[in-house]
Amino acid sequence: MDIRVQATPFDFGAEAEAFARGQGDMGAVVTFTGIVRDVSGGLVSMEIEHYPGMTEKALETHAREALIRFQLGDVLIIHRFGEMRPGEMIMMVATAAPHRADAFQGAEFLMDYLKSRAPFWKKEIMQTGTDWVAARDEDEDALGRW
Amino acid sequence: MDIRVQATPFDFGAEAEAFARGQGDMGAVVTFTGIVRDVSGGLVSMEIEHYPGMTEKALETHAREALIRFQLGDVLIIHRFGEMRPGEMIMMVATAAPHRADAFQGAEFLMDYLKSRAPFWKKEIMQTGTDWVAARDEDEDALGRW
Amino acid sequence: MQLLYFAWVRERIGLPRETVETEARTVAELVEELKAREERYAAAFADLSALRVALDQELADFNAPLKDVREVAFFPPMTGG
Amino acid sequence: MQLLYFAWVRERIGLPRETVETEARTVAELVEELKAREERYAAAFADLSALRVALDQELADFNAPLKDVREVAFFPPMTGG
Repeated sequence: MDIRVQATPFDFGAEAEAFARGQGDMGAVVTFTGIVRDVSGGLVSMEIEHYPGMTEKALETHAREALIRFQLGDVLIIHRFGEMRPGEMIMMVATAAPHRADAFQGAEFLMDYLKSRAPFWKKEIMQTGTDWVAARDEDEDALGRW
Repeated sequence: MDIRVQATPFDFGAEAEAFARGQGDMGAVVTFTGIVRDVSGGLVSMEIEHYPGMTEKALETHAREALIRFQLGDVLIIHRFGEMRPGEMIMMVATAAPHRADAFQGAEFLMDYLKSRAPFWKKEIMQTGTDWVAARDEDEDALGRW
Repeated sequence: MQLLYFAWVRERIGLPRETVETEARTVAELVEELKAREERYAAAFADLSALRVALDQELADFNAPLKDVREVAFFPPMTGG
Repeated sequence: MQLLYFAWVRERIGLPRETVETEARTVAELVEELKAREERYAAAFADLSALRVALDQELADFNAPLKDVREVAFFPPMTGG
């Protein structure tokens, strides 16, 4: 289990490769990556605020629950904070399991919890002003399935 | 859309990175990687036979369906054939979508179809002999959800 | 007791953290005390349904007791990932 | 008509492909012809529920017609991924 909360960029390819290579008898590896996207066309950058201390604790709690619940062999979570430009990677999770259904479910579970239960807040810096990203009802609803 | 059926190994990290980097306004990228695992402890290698021509067609059909059905921005499928040792990567899929639910569903759909509808057959070369891997009922059942 | 504010709660109140002396027994009582202090607090806490609270870095309810709590954080619904 | 065999079907029959002349109207009729040829074919086609068939590289049923079909492939259930 490896959880990192950091301001610096991470190398998605190298992290994904190292994670997959490190798996002994896990046949299935799933990764998810979130990328800053410019939906409206005027995004200059995205700023992510977090709650140092609580963030790490929350991610660890959810990672541990995923490990047990989906019998994962390993979990990796990297989440950045600070300022990022469109196209930059915000975060990634990776899961490894003997079978693909567990690896997929573990990654989706982690993402659903990370979205709505880990203390991160996104602010969009637009050409015309700034705006805190509103939580989406469907993200909260997604937790209902677990 | 990029589909490759090849005997040579592929560089998972580099492929995943290039795929994620290439996405314009897709915020979510999911990858799945299948790795040869030695479940029983006596596996020397895994040999994958395929049906040249039909394999590419079947993968393309499923990739196109996934693109439309889950409104994906892009799909990558790489599947190897020939002989592979434990720890080697057999295949990968990657999906990109504006939202994570579609990227996850697209990747799971592709994997379910690839498992049971693309003409690949696995043979295990054990220290004690060889054995064609039997299709699992749960893989066939998994298609029922789509 | 240490109070922490994040995202637009921090911006509305105008500071990221402060130390307060309080007799409040629950989060809700603490919020009432803060609202009574100044207009910027009243504005930040006007709609509790748009807010979340964590006690010593664990998510909690607004009616949770404050006994032995050292750190209270107020923030909007989270938007990570 | 070109016949292709994969995985253990190929191993039991002992060859990967062959060309046959046939009057069979369906896959099932073709299978009966093959089974009548030699013991190794009878063995390979003993249990059709363990087999799949593709006509011109598209999955098909055993009762599918063979009219205009150029390539018939027999193989066990697929195990990719």
